[in-house]
Amino acid sequence: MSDVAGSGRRRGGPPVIEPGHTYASVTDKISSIVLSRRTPLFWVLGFFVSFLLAMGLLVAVSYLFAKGLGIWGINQPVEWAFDIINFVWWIGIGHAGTLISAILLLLRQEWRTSINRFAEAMTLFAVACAGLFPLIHLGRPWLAYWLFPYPNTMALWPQWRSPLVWDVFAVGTYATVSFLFWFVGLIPDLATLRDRARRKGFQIFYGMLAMGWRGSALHWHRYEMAYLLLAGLATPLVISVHTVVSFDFAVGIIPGWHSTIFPPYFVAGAIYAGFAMVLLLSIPLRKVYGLEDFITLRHLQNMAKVMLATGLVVGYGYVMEAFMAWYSANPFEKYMIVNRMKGPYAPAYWALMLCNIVAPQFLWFKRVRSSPPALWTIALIVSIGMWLERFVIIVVSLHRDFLPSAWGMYRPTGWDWTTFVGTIGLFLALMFLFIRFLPMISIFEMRTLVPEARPLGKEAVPDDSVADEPEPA
Amino acid sequence: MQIFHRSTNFLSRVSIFGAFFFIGILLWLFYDLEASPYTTQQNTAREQPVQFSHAHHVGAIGIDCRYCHTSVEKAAFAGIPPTKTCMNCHSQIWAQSPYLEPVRESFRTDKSLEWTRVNDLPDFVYFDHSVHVNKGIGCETCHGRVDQMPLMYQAESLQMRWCLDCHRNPEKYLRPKDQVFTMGWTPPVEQAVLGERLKREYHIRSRVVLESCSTCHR
Amino acid sequence: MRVEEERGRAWGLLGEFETPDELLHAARLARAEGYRRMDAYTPFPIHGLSDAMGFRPTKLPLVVLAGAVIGCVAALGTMWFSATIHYPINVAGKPYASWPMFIPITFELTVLFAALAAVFGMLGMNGLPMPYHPVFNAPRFAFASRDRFFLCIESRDALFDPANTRAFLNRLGAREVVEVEE
Amino acid sequence: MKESKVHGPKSNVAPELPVHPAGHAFTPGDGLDRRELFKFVGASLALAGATACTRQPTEKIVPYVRQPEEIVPGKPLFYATAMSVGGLATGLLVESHMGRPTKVEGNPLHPASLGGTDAFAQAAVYGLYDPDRSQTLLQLGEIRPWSAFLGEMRLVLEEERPRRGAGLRILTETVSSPTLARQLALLLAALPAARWHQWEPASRDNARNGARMAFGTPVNAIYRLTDADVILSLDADFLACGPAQSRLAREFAARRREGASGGAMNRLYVVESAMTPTGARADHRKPLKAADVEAFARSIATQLGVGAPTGTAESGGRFATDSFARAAAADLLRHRGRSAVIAGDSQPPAVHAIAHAMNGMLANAGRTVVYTDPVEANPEDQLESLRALVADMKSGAVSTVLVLGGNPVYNAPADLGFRDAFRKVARRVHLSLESDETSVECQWHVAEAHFLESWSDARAFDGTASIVQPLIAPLYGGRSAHEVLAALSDQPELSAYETVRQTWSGRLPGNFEESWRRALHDGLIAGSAFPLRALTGAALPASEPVVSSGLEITFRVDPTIHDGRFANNGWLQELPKPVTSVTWDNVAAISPATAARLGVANEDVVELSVSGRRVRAPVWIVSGHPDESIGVTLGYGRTAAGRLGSGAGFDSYAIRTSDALWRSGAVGVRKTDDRWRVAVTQEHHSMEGRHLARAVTSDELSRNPGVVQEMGEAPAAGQTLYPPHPSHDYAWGMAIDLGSCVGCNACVVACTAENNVPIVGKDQVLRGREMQWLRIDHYAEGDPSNPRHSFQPIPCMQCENAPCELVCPVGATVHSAEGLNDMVYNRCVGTKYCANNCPYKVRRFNFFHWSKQFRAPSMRMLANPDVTVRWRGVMEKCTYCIQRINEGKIRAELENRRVRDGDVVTACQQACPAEAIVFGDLADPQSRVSQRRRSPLSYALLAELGTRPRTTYLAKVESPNTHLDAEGRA
Repeated sequence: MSDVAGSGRRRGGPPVIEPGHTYASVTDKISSIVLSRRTPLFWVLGFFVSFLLAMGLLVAVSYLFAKGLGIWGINQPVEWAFDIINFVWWIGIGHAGTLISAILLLLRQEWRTSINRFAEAMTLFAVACAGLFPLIHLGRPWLAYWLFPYPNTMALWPQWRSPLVWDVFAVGTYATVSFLFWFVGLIPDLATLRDRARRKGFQIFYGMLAMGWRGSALHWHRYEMAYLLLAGLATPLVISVHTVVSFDFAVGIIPGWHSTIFPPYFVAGAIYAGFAMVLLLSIPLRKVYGLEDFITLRHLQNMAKVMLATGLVVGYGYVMEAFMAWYSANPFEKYMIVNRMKGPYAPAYWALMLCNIVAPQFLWFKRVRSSPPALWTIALIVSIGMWLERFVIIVVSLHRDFLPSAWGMYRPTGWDWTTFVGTIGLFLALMFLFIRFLPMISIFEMRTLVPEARPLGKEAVPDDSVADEPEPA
Repeated sequence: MQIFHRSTNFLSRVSIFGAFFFIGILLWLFYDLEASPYTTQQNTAREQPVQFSHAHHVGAIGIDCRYCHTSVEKAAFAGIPPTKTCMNCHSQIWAQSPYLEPVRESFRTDKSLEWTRVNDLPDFVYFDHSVHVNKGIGCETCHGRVDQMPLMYQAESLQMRWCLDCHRNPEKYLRPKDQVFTMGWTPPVEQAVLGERLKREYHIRSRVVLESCSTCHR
Repeated sequence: MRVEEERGRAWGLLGEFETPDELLHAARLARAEGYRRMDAYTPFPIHGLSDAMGFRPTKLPLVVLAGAVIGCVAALGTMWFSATIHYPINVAGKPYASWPMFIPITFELTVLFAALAAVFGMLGMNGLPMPYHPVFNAPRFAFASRDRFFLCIESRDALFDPANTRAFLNRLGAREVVEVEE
Repeated sequence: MKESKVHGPKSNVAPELPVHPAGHAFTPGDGLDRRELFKFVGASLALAGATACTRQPTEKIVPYVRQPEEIVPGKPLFYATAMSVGGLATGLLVESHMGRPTKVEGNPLHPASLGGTDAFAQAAVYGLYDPDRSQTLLQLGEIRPWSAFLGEMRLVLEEERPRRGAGLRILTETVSSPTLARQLALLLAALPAARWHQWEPASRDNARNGARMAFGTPVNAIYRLTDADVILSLDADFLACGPAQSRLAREFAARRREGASGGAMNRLYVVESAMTPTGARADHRKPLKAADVEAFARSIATQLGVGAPTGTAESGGRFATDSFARAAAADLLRHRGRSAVIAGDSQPPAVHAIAHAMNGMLANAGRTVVYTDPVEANPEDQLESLRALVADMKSGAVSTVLVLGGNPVYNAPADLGFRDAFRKVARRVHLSLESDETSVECQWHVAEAHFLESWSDARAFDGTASIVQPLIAPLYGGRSAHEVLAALSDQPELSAYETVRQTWSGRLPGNFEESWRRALHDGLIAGSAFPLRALTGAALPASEPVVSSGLEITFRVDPTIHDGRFANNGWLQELPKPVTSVTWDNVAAISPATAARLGVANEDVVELSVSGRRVRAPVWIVSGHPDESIGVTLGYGRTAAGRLGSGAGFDSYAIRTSDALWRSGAVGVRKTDDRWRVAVTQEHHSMEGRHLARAVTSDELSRNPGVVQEMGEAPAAGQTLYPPHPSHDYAWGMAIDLGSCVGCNACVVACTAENNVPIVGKDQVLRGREMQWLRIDHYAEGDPSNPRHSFQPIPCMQCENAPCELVCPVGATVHSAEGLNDMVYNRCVGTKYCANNCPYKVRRFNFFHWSKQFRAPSMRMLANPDVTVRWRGVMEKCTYCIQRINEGKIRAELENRRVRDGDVVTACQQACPAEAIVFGDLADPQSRVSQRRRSPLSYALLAELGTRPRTTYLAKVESPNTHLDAEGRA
């Protein structure tokens, strides 16, 4: 049996929920954001802006399909650039959600409760943005379905040894499982909204989504098992996804790609970026919707600690890359690292070091960890840093590889930027819709954090005869 | 309070299963469409400037394929006969037939007849008649019973998996070289046995070679 | 609403409690009393309630295992068949059956099928979706998704008797006992 | 020079809009087609679209009415003909598909070709189908029928007869065609007062005058490098430029290979005023200002003891102590009779005379250097000839001028004022392929027939005559010079065919019809080469050694568009120039030191001024270029060349004056703040200490035969976890000898022509999207003022363990049973992963729908029907000419035999004049490629990666003079 009904253990530091809350107050406060409270101006403006950006994406992609990849800055030798950078960046961001929900669940970290819901939503939208790129980066996107095995008149199959095919399955699975995980978590809260909603339309809307959930003990019984199993499945999945993404490079032979350290350090980087994004979103949200007593300093501090830890792992990764380049005594590897440090793209490399290694060091100080503005700034820097990391890995490795005669430079075009910014717009737009129409904090799990949810001492249960499992009507 | 009616329980489940089912059907339809004669344009006679009947010329009169398709043994392209070839006979026979007016006109005006391609492969596929014919693949194997076609039509799907079927096990289709141009030929002995023998005799390349992409694509 | 016309025989009696502990207590006693066809409705899963209601451990894990196995076999099978039997092609000089490179997809599909099995298995076993259910007819049942805890003894139960059962529930300390129409 | 446009992130906002006119034609930037948009969006959103796509559109078959019996549909035919550049011919065999020429090959029987070709010949078909060719006969812009022109000519005759042609002038380029010469002679006989002038901006006046100086008669020198152990080039780029380049390259390379395999290696000394392929191949090279070459030559002559220099006592003084000169002189003396001194056409007559004197002194004359009468029909001094014409035109004595080919208005010396004088002529007629700068100055423009469209004849460097036979009827009813001249004769309607036959009717041995057919078949007239002339005792000319002080500017013909005549040839415009890899532009080449002194960097625009004439040119720093010297090439900055040629580069003719055709010491340079983006295909010329293009000296090799292998670490054959896949029947492979390659680029154009490779325009080259499947890498190592150069042709390596294959998600690039790395365009979805993972970066991606260029009606005829035309969004690369392999295999199958060595020849191999490339079956130990693989010089590029390439290289072997260090300085 899981710990959703939280065992009574408490840690030092601020509480995970401010005192004075009851089931009712928790329920009403969170559901009111969706149901009763009037939409804040912040939401309207925010949504409008991000929607415009998303439209920009639509234009950019349509033009791309009409004209061809030539509208981007890619060339020989840099045949991958913004497309794959953004793909990896978004996928990385998409890791926090499932990680928080699944791994922290298994680790019985009850502070996850108030942030897992929108972290998962964030995951879904990030993965959606990420999934866009492998499709549009194709020269002939309308043939993307050739990457799937299906009976065809050519008697052909995908080429199973290609990391790109692995990607299709890894990202596809990850998206599906994350969605299921998120939706299953939502069901009881949808029921809550159904029961709170006053307007018929909302009742039906939430009613249909809730699928008739009625909080039956027997349902909870199986529900918790399913949730637990999902968590158990999602945990290795999270690890695997970015591992597979890292194979895109590790399987290649390009200096700067062909490296065994990639899987672990990509995963760490993903968690790093993910938590940065969660902070980036949660800090303003708790302020605007006055959720400080649900998303407390305790949460911010813990996330800061996770960032610090993963940040150090990533830093170790960078150092090892340089070390191995020297230790391998391979001229190509050596040149690769020298080129990163001194080559035409050196600024990107040093900016990356600044963002991902120096910036997080401030998190050692409790004062920084407990100051939302400081945390937010650092989170922002780290997000940029993680994008730069992918730029360095992809563009800087490709633009100078084995034959100096084939070396070249890469310059992004306006369309590259439009597409990138467009996905950010899409991501935010979806995020805004989510916080407006769905409970951004898991209500039923918050209820379990309310003090009186903790059962008094366990009296012996009369365990004489176990009845047959009753049939659901 | 009760929001939904009893029936919605049934409806909701049906709709969920229905959705999966529907998608499945749809995919299957797409697949079927791609393999269908609609896509392959199989078994449909084309509009031609002259109602030329292979059934008559090959089946009834018994003209050899090579009389018109002269380069079939020498080149990739089997060759479409020049108007001259038609006139060899038709300046005497049916010399006045209105059906043949387009032919005579072409001969008078030196303007070519414009035939519509019947067996047409995509431009990225390079099929060579000469090597197939010389290795014991009969015309009939791909073009069907031309001697029974009043109007020419495409007998096979000409899709890649169809080509591969033969490239993977040619012994199923090989025939003696002297029977290549025969219509309605039936193997005197077990085709499997004969095929194996001819495969050795004609030095038919191994499956891996015939299956290699560059065998047909350039 | 429609409920009005459909006054038929009762579905069961619904007792309302204020705290999880009261509900747990009530559940245990009801079970001890011999009631079997009953169910509790709570705003969140309550530790120990399953034992109190005497539920068996669920079979869901088996379903998930089945899903996992299917996914694993399907993935490996497809790749192995297509790469070695149906159209073996020399790719980068690697063997036709390059099993190490088949691992990632096999793993992913295993997880995928298992996860689908878990979710749809759970929904299936719970008979969801079920937008209509008699208990929704109870006027205060909406609080089951807020801060109230209900115990419903169904009329199907052998021991069920409108009067006695109602009295029994009251004895258990239910704030209110209502009859749930079918 | 037009306003320069700098690319950068900011100008990239709408990158698909071409910036350079060259961009227009082919980057699909011509507006966004709405239907197209919907098509793609639709198709991409609904995959059903893709399903429907697989339905074949209805196609028509149009058979002959009466089929010529030599034509077998689908089988190409080859016809022999000849192409002339600068008046001298190279014999060719042209492939014709159903009556349309698609590919040019060298004619093995022809002395100037021996089977090899140069880039110009390879690109000839593009010139034929160029959509910008002029297509009509125009009078003052009005389309007129040929009869109208005949009428006009009749008028001319009526006018001129009374005054015996005093008002008639005919201006041609260098003429070697016996027929044209005969026609002109007849005309001049009829109208004795008429004059025939010749002008060609890259004429060989210097060589002819040099010969006059030395022997008193303008003889024609022919070099036989097969017998030359030591070669001294005095600013002569004989390997990659000139009428005999293919032959000389072949002879030179043969000796290099001989030397590399233990035989006697020849040694090449080069002093030159620019960085040329010949210089790059030198064992010892000395960059020298053009002005100093004469002094240098004299000092060597002195050391050889050539006749006591008359007049100036201190001649040769300046280089008397130069170690290079001493070593070279000593070496030449050591190889009397087995050496050759070659002077460059851009050097003044004196240098040629000195070279003749040296060759005479060294007893090379008659051995490695032989002399014949001039091949040109009229070996006059063309500059003087043009001067005379201009003078006559100025004086108003000329009433009619016929310009038969050539483009004098554009390329006459700037100081002659040709244009103005030309305008004074009442009746101006121009015959040319395109309506160019001269055409727009003429009332009459006659569309010329391309040499593949018309009958003619021409002589090769040694006098061998060839019949130029057409492969296709004139596409636009063009006319040849023969027909134009016929119009002035008493048989105005006489066809070119008849005219040519008349020329030879008396002169062919035996039965005319037979020997005529033979001549057509062989592509040359047997025994028509000029007899050798025994000449000795060349006089060393007295001359005042030029004092070279300060900056000089040198002019030379452009390596890819020659004197400008190929300016609108896309293949040649996009062809990277040897050494610099510049495309679509000419540049002002300067040495690093001079650049530092002038404070200029690459792409800075400088204003060059020669005696008051100015032109703005982009600087390009070339290591190995002599200091204090600016090198520019001719042929660019054209205004009426067509969509591709107009506006490309700057017009160096604008500062080329009659007194300084090839060099001027009076040049001024002013740095402007403009920049001009120069599109290069190779940005980095250092090997970074990696052993890519390997070179060893013959001594190193003899000391340690394994030296080449030891440079890299190639994994042993068995060194793999996986059992190797057996290769069935054949194992195709290629071996490229770096010791033979002279970097002439013929192979690159050949590949482009054979494989339907599109051109992309300057803008796209700037973005690094050039499409050539085969590239020639150039590396310069060591002292930037005079580095050691190497060329390395890079086709697809066809790796046995191909990294590209592993990462393709759809299996669009996989291995064939014969070990080829197949690229299946129709399966490619365009992830570009393969290109990223290719360590040799030989893969090319269709970023736009470039093959649209093959949709132009004429261009459609250019495409090779045996090769798929690739479409947008797919990857492509070198296939080892799979179409040729399959053709060869099928031929073998039909004859029930295996493919024999030499049956399959790749396009690059066939074009290569130096025989650097060998292709064949590695499974056959006797094949030439197998033999090359067994050589101790054989190595695989980046073998340490374990890709096991099927393309391997033979390291270059150099034979430096031990008295000099490798860089050729002391």
